[in-house]
Amino acid sequence: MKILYFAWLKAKTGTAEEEVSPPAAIATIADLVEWLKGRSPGHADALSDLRLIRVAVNQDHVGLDHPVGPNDEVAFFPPVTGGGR
Amino acid sequence: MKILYFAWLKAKTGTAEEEVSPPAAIATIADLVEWLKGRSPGHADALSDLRLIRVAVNQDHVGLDHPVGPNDEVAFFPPVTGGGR
Amino acid sequence: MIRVQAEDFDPGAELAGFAAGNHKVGGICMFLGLVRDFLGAVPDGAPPVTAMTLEHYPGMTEKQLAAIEAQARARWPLEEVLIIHRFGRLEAGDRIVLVAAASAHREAAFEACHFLIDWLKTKAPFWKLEHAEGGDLWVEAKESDDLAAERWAKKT
Amino acid sequence: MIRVQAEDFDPGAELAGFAAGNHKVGGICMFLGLVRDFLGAVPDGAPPVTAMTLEHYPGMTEKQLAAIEAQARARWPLEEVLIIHRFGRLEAGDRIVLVAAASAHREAAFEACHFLIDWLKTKAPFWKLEHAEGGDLWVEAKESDDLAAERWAKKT
Repeated sequence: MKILYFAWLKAKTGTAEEEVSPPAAIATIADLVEWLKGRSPGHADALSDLRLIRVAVNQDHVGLDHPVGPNDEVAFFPPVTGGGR
Repeated sequence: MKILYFAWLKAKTGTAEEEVSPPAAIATIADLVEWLKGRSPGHADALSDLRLIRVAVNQDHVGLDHPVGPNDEVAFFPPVTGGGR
Repeated sequence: MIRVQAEDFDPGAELAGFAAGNHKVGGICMFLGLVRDFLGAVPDGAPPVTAMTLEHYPGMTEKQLAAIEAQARARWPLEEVLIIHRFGRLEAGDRIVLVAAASAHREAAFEACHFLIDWLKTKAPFWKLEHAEGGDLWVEAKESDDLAAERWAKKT
Repeated sequence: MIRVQAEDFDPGAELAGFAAGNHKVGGICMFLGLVRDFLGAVPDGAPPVTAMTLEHYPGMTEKQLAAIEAQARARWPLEEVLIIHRFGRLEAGDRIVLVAAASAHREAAFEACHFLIDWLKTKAPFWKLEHAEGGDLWVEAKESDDLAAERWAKKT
């Protein structure tokens, strides 16, 4: 499973992209977040407040109850701020 | 008093612009319309249905009860159709 | 700025020059109105329209457009406003009108631009005469244009 | 058409080429978003912002913008759609984004263009990092942008 971090999540985790192999019990984004928090204090910090975080699976926006599998690309990022003012 | 006609009112009256001197009793646009209808059958035809006509006094849109005086420029025209689609 | 003219204009050049160098501008909204292909706009059996002529009321046009610009500036915090409207003979694909509004904020730019074109269509003294093989016909005003303009009146 | 690029673009040339020669088009609505002067955007006492960097998620950006274009085309009868969004370092006055919609009718062009920019701002994975003398700060999403996007969701 490929994990991507953007904006301040990249700074806090110290990682832009990592390949992980969570146990089979990790079935949803919510499960995955809890599991990823164990990887480092930076991960725990970055993922501590789920209200500040948005998630995409295979480049589509999803909710915390979305399923995840070994071949998925999962991205964590803050709410987007593109466009003009 | 200067009277202007645009679009199909110009065709029906046969006039783009005319100088008129209505009697002092002609105090409003509604009075003026009735008076102008006596100028020719074309005028009577052009001004017969007030629902189809808009009026400007001194280049501002006005209603039928708007006052008119000797020095006014009064224009009659159909509802406007500028702009794109 | 208001321009009423028979000549064509270059929308790319207008956009390139519009609000250029004004760093208070965060958003520009621009609307360009064109003469659409007349095919399909004609009732069954009627001769096809080949061109149109836009008549206007010189003097009143500029006065009404200036009033519309002033209204827009009073309602939204605008940095720049541009209205260009052509008159005279026009054919399919020809440009008719360009309106643009620049503001610090995109919502103001959008709303002001939309307001400008909606009000222009019911306040500016232009009339379209369509030319067809069988003769000429004055285009009638659309109720939808009145409704579009009223929408803004209600918001005040 | 979707373009995501670091390079600047020429809005005048884009408008000049947009829907050119398509005589079904009666109206084009275009929005251009610029980097506004940072003065005044900074709280009292904070160091002035000098520039920003737009980070994005390559691949997802294109996918989301294409989905937004498809949504707009499904909702309005559009002849042409254009979205250009830059990423990388930008300074005051720089162009960020251009969206445009062409339709037979002006209302469709306006609504689709407005929808495109509103949805882009809440769906396309871009993040602004502002650079100031004291350090860098990630710009937080605005609730007003969420509300602007929701407005379109309610209409379906």
